[in-house]
Amino acid sequence: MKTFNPDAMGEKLLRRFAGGTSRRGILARLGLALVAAPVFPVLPVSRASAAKPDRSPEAKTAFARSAQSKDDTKCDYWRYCAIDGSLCSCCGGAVNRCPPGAEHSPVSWVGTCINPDDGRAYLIAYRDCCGKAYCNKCDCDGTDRETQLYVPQLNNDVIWCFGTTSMEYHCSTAVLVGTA
Amino acid sequence: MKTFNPDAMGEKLLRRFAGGTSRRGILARLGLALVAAPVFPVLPVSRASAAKPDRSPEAKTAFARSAQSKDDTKCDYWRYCAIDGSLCSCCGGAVNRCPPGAEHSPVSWVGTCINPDDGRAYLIAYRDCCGKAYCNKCDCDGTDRETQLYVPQLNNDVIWCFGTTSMEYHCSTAVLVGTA
Amino acid sequence: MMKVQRKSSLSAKAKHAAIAISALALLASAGTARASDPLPPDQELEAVTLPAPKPSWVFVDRGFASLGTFIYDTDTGKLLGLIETSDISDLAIDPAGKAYYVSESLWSKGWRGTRQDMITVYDPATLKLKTEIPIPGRILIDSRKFNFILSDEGKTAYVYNLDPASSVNVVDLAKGKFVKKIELPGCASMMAVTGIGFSALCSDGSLATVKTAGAKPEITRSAPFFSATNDPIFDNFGYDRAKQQVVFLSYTGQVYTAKLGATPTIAEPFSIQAAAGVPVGETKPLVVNWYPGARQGNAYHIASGHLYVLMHMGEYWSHKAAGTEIWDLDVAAKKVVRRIPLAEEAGRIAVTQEENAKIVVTNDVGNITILDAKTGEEKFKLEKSGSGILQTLEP
Amino acid sequence: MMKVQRKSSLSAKAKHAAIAISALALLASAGTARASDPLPPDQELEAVTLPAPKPSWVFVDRGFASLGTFIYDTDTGKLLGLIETSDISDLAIDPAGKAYYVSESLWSKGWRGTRQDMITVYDPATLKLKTEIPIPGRILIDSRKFNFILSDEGKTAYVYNLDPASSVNVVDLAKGKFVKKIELPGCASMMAVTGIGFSALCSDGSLATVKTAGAKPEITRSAPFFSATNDPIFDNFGYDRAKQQVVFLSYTGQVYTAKLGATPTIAEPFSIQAAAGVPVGETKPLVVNWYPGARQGNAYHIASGHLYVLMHMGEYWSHKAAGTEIWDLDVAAKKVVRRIPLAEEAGRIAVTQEENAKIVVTNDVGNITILDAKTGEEKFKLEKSGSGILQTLEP
Repeated sequence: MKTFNPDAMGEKLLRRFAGGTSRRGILARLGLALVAAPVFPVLPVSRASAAKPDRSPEAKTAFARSAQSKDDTKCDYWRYCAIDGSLCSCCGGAVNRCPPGAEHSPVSWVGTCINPDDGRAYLIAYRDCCGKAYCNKCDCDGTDRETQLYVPQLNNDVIWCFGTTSMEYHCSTAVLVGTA
Repeated sequence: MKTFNPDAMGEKLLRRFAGGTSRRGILARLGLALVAAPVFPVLPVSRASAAKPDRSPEAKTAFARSAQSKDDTKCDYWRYCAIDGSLCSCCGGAVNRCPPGAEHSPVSWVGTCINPDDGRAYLIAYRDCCGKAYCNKCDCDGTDRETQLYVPQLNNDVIWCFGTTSMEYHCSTAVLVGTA
Repeated sequence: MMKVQRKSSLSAKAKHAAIAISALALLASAGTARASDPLPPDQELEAVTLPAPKPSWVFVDRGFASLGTFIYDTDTGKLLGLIETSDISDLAIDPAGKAYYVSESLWSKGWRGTRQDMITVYDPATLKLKTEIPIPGRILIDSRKFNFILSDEGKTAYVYNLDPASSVNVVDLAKGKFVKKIELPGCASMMAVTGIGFSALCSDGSLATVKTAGAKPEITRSAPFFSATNDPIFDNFGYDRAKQQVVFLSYTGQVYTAKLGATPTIAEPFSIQAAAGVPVGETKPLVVNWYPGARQGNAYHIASGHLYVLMHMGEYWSHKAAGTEIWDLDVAAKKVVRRIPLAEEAGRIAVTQEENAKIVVTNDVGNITILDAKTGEEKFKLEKSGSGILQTLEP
Repeated sequence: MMKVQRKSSLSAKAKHAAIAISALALLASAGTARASDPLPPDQELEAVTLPAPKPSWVFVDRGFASLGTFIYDTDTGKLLGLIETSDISDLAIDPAGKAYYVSESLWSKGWRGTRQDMITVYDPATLKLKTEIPIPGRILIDSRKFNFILSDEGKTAYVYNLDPASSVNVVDLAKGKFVKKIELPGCASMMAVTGIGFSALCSDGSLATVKTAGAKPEITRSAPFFSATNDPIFDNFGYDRAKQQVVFLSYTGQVYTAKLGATPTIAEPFSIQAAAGVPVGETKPLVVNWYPGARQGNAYHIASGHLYVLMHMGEYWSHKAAGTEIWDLDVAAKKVVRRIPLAEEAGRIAVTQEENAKIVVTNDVGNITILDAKTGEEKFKLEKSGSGILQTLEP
């Protein structure tokens, strides 16, 4: 049974998104977190990511069974299986892009969602857009495999505005990282 | 026809409420306002305050005709004929008293309201309670003889938190000053 | 992210689970359909940027104790972005579309600490903060159109102040500097007067005109032409900056037009009710009639000279009551040419300055309705979007 | 004062004017009744003051992006006042009732400027600010009970931080000073442990215990006893400070009790569903069953050892779904002794620590319902009062 390591994934995300010198502070601190946390959890998403994954409806969550891939301004859009907050796609941004004036957080919490078109499981980074007042449009709360504060990368209540100029929460994006 | 001078009344209010040294700044500034404003208006409340006032229902506003004197947590309580905001009586205070932690503004806008029990017209000072977040309970908006911004003492939209430590608006009281 | 007033969508989902499960046989085939290659990862994208402000846009303040002003396009009903207007701030739009200006008061620790008054300047493309211009004060009141105005093609700003003496702070926007304070006793609600300074409505029923250029400002007043306490003029009115023409409306429904200048001229008023063929509005109680009202109760379409007015049935002193109809007044013809009944009563109204104008109305719970101004036809309805002041781009 | 979401009472009034007028004959006699002397002017009164916090009080945070925490008395349903908790702050109540502590993060210019983290201290009688204790940081998340806790009879505060490394800031409240920061990798949600420091739940399924006294804090961990990702324990739980006894609840409904100390002991869990005679909760999809859930989904009555749990019908991973029933679990007896169906589904629950306890539940639009814990009878319903965290006074 293959297991999913959100820490390793966190590092991957950081490498992709957090380049540049301005975010060195946050990287340093995150580095500390990763090094200092030998007991970070593994998430059993084997149903979705094993070599022969069982993607039958019987293995899917209620969210995955009713998810759609057409309208990313609706809560049941497939990438939103573990999102919590206002959809940036309703706030002047896009599913993976911040509205004008907002800043994309370099780090995020994550989810593993199943695309109804290809049946595959994908890793989604829910990167908050920060530095503007709460958008309060299209509020969604997907909770697939969402856990509690002691696993912050898998908790969708934390304000994930680290390394941004302002920590004010505006909305959340759902960035496709890759297959899970 | 006797006319009502809200400026003179303003001074009276100040004398009553604004004693003490801590509010000298506001008094000085208000003094300026009163001196520098020779054209401040007179309010024609003669129906209510003339020697032989006509207090018949035919002379009363819609508010006055349906006002009650029993429950000061309702918008139709007689003193609220020109109030705008949350009633302090619903926020832990009283009709004429601030909730815990709030500060009574020494100055205010005013209204002239008719008490249904004695049929008399009274001058009411709508003194805001300040320094706490907006209470947002029992929001009322009486508009009897309420006018526009160029007559600020008779406008109920202004935040009347002058001379208080914080100008944050919490709720409004309706202080009985005397007969109009 | 936790937030208030969310629909319990998840819980509803849970309830429908049983139904979903019974439909599994149908879903099964779709669930196993599979493309050969997985979806590619998203590229890193910068935040969306905006074009220069357009006449079709409406700027919707979210309301008292709410933060921000939404930008909607009335052509599409789409939300384009949010300008960071703080609570009880005022927004002004550079006429050339080069900046959004927010006149605001911030405390250093939320509701407490040191007060900081400023004009904050935002880039219209990125909506990022460009600079802050400190000012010595401003009035605290829910926003109105005429407490923060621009003049001289956007080079000068006038900021109204009440502390509680009334004054105007003059700001040089080109240099990013506060210039001076002008005492303005007993007057408020400013209109820019080209080459002169500004005019304002006064409590003695006059129009004051302030020449700002000299070392000492000169204030002159017109003869009183309205009663500030008996039949006040709404401090929201129509203004044609190019023609220096104002359209005022009073509580009873009197319509005044004025041509501004060093010596303004004010025309004889007429009754909007008479212009619609209904009885003229009166100040005495017990008379139920059509009255103008609401918090932002009229909007002026400059090119056509039409004033759109929120009207309601009531008695006098109901001037804040929400409108149940929009009356389309041809000001020059003194004729109400159309009455548009509203499905939901409206507290605010604005009109886009396009040739094919759209009317925007909102109510107290923040529902926005966009109507075709010519036909009254409803084009969009946007729920819980903002209950504060509405603005459109004006020439 | 303008505000959002006001009922258009005035407009309704205007509509009823015609009716009012037709009733004038009746009103006329009452209108002319007159006392001989006019009412005396009001005396100047200081703001209301409060007694020390009472077990019958409930503290209701107004919710995300809303300011303040209302104090309601569950005996009367009355609103007593508002504590100035800023957005995403945490409130802690001094066990002796001598202070309210707000752990908060404020920026110097609203949403921008310099970040300032602090514990702000309020006088419980006047609700006036007493002092501010600067701290080096704290987590930003909508408030939870166990991110800001008091220990040593209120002399010490522990403030959880995530930046995004996790740590705990230790504050000496008696001296009004930040003491030190303790790194706490992979753990969160603190419980004060008398004479030791605190314990916290960890991502490896263990309970960490931190001895704070020494120069270098000592962190020990229990053997893992739950799965943080497969069947997480809710980070809201019951805690008996005096007995150092915790009651944990997991997503599937497993109930764990633990006795804290230098070496905590954790009892074998049992199923709340089994305790109610329904099928045990499972982690696999497609099984519709009763599950615990909601944002603040359980409340512990310390004296009786009863846990009140918001339950809903759904599938696994519906752990944030609002509750449709309250299950009253006698923890020692491992028995659900009562199931209280709710008229409105609830997102949060609290219980007063009185002998005749009251249950308080709220939903996402902020409606508060106060129930008798013994009978389930509804005592008060308070509309739009708060959707954020609920707290009661705990011994």
